[in-house]
Amino acid sequence: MTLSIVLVVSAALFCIGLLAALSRRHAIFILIGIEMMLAAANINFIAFWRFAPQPAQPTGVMIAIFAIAIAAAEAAVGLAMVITVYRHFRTTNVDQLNQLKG
Amino acid sequence: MNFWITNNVWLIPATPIVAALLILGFGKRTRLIAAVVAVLGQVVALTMSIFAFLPTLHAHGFRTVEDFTWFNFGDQQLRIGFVLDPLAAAMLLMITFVGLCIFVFSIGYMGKDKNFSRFFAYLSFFSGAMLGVIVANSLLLLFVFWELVGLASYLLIGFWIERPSAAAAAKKAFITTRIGDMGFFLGILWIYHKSGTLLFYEAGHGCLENVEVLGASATFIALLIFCGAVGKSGQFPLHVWLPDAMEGPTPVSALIHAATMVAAGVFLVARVYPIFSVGAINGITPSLTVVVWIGVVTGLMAALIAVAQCDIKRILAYSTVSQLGLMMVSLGVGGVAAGIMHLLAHGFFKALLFLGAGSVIHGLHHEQDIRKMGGLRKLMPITFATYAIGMMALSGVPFFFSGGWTKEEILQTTSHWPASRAPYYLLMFGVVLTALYMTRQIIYVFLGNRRAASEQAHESPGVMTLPLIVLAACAIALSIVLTPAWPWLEDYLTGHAAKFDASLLIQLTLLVSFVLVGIGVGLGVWMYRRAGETDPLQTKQPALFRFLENKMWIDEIYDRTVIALSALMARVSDWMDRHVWDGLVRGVGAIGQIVATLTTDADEGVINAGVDETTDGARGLGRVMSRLHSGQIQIYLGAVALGMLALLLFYAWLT
Amino acid sequence: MADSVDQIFFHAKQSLLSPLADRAPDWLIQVASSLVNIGALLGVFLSLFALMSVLERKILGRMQNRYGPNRVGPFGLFQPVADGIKMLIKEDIVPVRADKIVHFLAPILIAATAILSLGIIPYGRNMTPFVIDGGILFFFAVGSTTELAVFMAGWGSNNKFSMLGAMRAIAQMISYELPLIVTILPVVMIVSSLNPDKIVAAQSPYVFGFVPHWFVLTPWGFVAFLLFFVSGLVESNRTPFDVPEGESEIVAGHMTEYSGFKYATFFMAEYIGMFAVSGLAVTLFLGGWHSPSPFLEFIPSYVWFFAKLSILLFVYIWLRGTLPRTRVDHIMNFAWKFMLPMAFTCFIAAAVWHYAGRGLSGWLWSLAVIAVVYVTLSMLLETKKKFAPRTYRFAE
Amino acid sequence: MSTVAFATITILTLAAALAVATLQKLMHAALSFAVMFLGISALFFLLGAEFVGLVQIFVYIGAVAVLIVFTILLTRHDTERVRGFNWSGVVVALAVFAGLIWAMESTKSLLIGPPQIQPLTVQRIGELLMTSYVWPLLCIGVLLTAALIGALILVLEEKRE
Repeated sequence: MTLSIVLVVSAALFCIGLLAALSRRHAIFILIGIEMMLAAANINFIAFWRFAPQPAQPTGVMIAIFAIAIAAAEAAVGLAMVITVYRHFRTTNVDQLNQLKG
Repeated sequence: MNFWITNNVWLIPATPIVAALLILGFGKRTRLIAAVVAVLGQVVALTMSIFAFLPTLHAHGFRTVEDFTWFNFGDQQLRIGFVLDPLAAAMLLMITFVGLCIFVFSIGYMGKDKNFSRFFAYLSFFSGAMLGVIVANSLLLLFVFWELVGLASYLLIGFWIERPSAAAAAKKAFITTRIGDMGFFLGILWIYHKSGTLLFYEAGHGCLENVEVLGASATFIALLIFCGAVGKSGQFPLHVWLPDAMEGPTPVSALIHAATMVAAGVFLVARVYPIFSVGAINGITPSLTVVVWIGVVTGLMAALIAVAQCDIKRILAYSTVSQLGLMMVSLGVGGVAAGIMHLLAHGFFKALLFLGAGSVIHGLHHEQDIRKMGGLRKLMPITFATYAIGMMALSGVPFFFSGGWTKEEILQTTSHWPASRAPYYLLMFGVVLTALYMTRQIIYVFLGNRRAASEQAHESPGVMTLPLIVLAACAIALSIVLTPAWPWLEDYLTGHAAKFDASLLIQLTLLVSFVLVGIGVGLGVWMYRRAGETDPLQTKQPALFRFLENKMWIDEIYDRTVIALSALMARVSDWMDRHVWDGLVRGVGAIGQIVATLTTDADEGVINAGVDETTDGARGLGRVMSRLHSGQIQIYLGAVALGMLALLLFYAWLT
Repeated sequence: MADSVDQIFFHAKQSLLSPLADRAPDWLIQVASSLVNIGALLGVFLSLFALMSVLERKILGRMQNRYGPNRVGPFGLFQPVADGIKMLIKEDIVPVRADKIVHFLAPILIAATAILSLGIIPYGRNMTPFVIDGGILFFFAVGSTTELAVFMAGWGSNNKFSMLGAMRAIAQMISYELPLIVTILPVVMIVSSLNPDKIVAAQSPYVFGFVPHWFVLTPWGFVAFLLFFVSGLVESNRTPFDVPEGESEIVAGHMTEYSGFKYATFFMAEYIGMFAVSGLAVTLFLGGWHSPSPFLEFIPSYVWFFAKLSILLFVYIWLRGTLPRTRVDHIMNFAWKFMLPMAFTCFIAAAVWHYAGRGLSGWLWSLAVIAVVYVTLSMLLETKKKFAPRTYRFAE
Repeated sequence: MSTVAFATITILTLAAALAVATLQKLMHAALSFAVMFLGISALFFLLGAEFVGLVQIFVYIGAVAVLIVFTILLTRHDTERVRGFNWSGVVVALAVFAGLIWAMESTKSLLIGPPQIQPLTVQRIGELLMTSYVWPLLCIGVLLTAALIGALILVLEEKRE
């Protein structure tokens, strides 16, 4: 197990997240894709902390904790917006949500 | 003799703010509680101000400061604090006292308003913020309260939000003063850069105690700070908001736009006077010269405009602008004490005049045009008597009225200004004009025949006349401590012991000002003795009257220049946004789109070979065309990803 | 002698693993040790579940003036065996329109999480199955997965009653998870560790030589224990908070479409969840496996733990026999308006207790804090019997 | 041992992630999302960041996943119809992946093994949160409060006039 293999895993996860965000038509899945990308970034933070020359400050761990909190806030607000949009337009398909007017 | 309050002056601004919060907390339905809490808060603040004032009487040069660290950032400390010195103590007393009178008056004036408690909450909030400006011992803290005062003023001018004109006036006041505050803020930053502290006094380390470190930049700093004062005190060229601010309820005009807030600019200049006088030769510095000339221009211009106004409150508003100009001149020529004395006296009699006007308006069922009034002397005797006292104080009738002494003092100081004699003569002209327009107003409103609006007039209730009487008594009583024979207030402010010298009562300059007022009043009586529905000046000099009535077209000039320019800028940036930036965005989107459709086509070509190709081609083309205008989030996201790739490629090419 | 009885299970495990000790690599020993632990856990708690199911029926019967099961075996003690056989040979019905995968996975997930959360509780001296530094956090992390499992059961069944039951269950679980977690915060803060062993160790000393230093004996600890117990009651969907599966309202909630062994699994998961929450309550507030006074220490530690646990379980049964079901909106209001503020009060009271020196004055001060908040809250929440038309905010 | 564990976890995680991105049934995709986060947490455990792993399970599976399935439930009328899949996304994602891999390949310093490390205790994390990271912690608190209120206001039903 080397640093580069962990990074490759996180890169793969990041790209799958990007794929989900780009390809799915459902608004929720764009959010999920973004969450996946954030998680991939977290893996990087943890990996760089773990593989850093010792002794090191656990900054990576701290940032990961904060990132999780921020992601949670983002998910809450994002999903609330999805529900509001659905109530208004009766759809969550992002193809049909292309107007600022409503 | 030190009271406990001298070390806790922050309580004085805190009390009305707490009262405001309480009123808001009680909600809408409790009118009585709102009034009682507001007045009580003011009474407590007044009591504390008195106890803060007493110790300053006995020790000359008295000053207590309470500083503390607000927060640290890095190795920098941001310290703020509160100060109590004669200047602050006198202002505190004036503001709380006048404020109390106006609060009581408002109970009657606003009695039928449906947002009664909100009004008192705002008024209390304003009072607290204003007191905060007075006792702040740090430019930053002063600025914070300064902006809070601006906010309160905005809320109160626009109190009757259902009137479009009130909303517009509130916006105008807010934005115009903000222009000045921008300069003020820059000045604060500059002074912090130069001196490393924003405290005024801190045992020899405050920024006012080491003004020498500012060096040559002191002039610019002073001018930037003066920008703030110009905005707040309605000096030329930012005076345009003040007359419009009369859209607010009359007690507001009395409290904010006559007695206290507009005086904050003058107070500010007096507070940071050491910065203005850095490197003075004979008491002249470039910044002070600017102050003088701005004051002269403002004073004269506003007095001229006031002659041709017909709205009772607007006349008073321009008169306020003119008097503020006078105070600025006084500060500029070195008469700080004279300026502050006039400020204090002006606070009393201008509040009195505004409240009198409010009483008239209330009695006439919200009629404000003086040409429709007349003959109110019999119908509203108390209002008339008190208004006449206020008018004489403002005109500067000597001996018995506070305004007379202070004005005479200012004229005298100005006459000694070594730089030029011109301000002196111009101010003399201004005094004549003041007497003239006040005489005009009195004749129109109270004397002569009753006109249209006066038929239904009635005297105001006791809760409104009582403050008038109290303020009128003060306007007279204050003259005792202002006479040159026993210049107690001046000595109090400058820190000397007061001496009595009766010979100073009779002076040449006194005679001069007496003559000037006489000319003004006489001219007024002569011009307006037979005034009817139309103004005599209008019939004789229509062009001049129109010029003055339209406020010298300054608003229009601003409309054509400053506002037109910003509208043009807005239009240009709108055009840029529509055609340049949007085009760029669409271009980027189109690139992503092209890539996307290419891959789509390839994929479908492989999987569904042949059959659907032609239809897919047509549909793909249509899709390209339609998606170009989509505004879809995924395409933007894809563009971001492609941008990241492009960056990677760029780095690859670099290495 | 007493010591060897106390450590009998520890030594048993050691001797069981001794053939591996020298020859096998480290990871194999770890895996084997874990397997032993898991086996022991499953054995103990599954038999406890069996015992509990029959005891519950018998105790309820006694409370309601009837006999309860008494046919199978001596005193009806073999009743669970009969029940188990019945469940196993019943037909497993899966609705046609159900989402088959989700429907199948839900009982497995719910049982797995329930059993996992047992793993961090110290059952006796040196008897913690899995020592994790953040053990308490592990407990709640695993516990929060239950919500997802319940949702899967509700969604997978494709049945309106199931979905409604799942929604009710999740709504009340999320609402009570907050007080549940906030009430453990004071303990965690005072001990300054999330490790269950350290929490138990912090409760070991005796004041004046005979009063145990359990957190339940401080004002904040007592209130937190009550709140924790009530929240645990809700989390395990027991009466009086069994709205999600109240048979007179929505058949059996999210378990409506399950039958046979899957239903039994749900049933088991519920009981094991109850054991886990009670076990954690014992660990956090009741001194874990410590004896209540020094001269009773000759009784082995695990006996003490299970004695305390069974008292709590008896209270569960007792409450079920006593209280009627609560209305849904009342449960929610209670959680957000009373439980949560009180839980935060415990937190503050614990801080007060700590900074007042953890002595008598701290005891009184924290009592004062709690009393003030309690009185204020009860004044604010007094409804004066206002009956308004009910509004249902769940499931449009 | 750790290599085997790492490989297993990685395969599980990536498979679940792919399932999230491709499964047609939304509920299944959302549940794979939970599995994926379980895998990521396991990876954190393996890397020695146990606390972060537990927090991840707690937040993502206990809260975010539940939120997501609820949202799917509330917007259910729509979910069955949404079938579209945009293949251009695959290309973009693959291109980005290739770019990232190339970037890692060209960085030689990444081929290092994990050094011996002191276990990071929860207590140490707590101490750091309360000392060096207290400002970010407070900011996060404010942010979460704001998000809570904002989300509530967003989904609050508009009053029917």
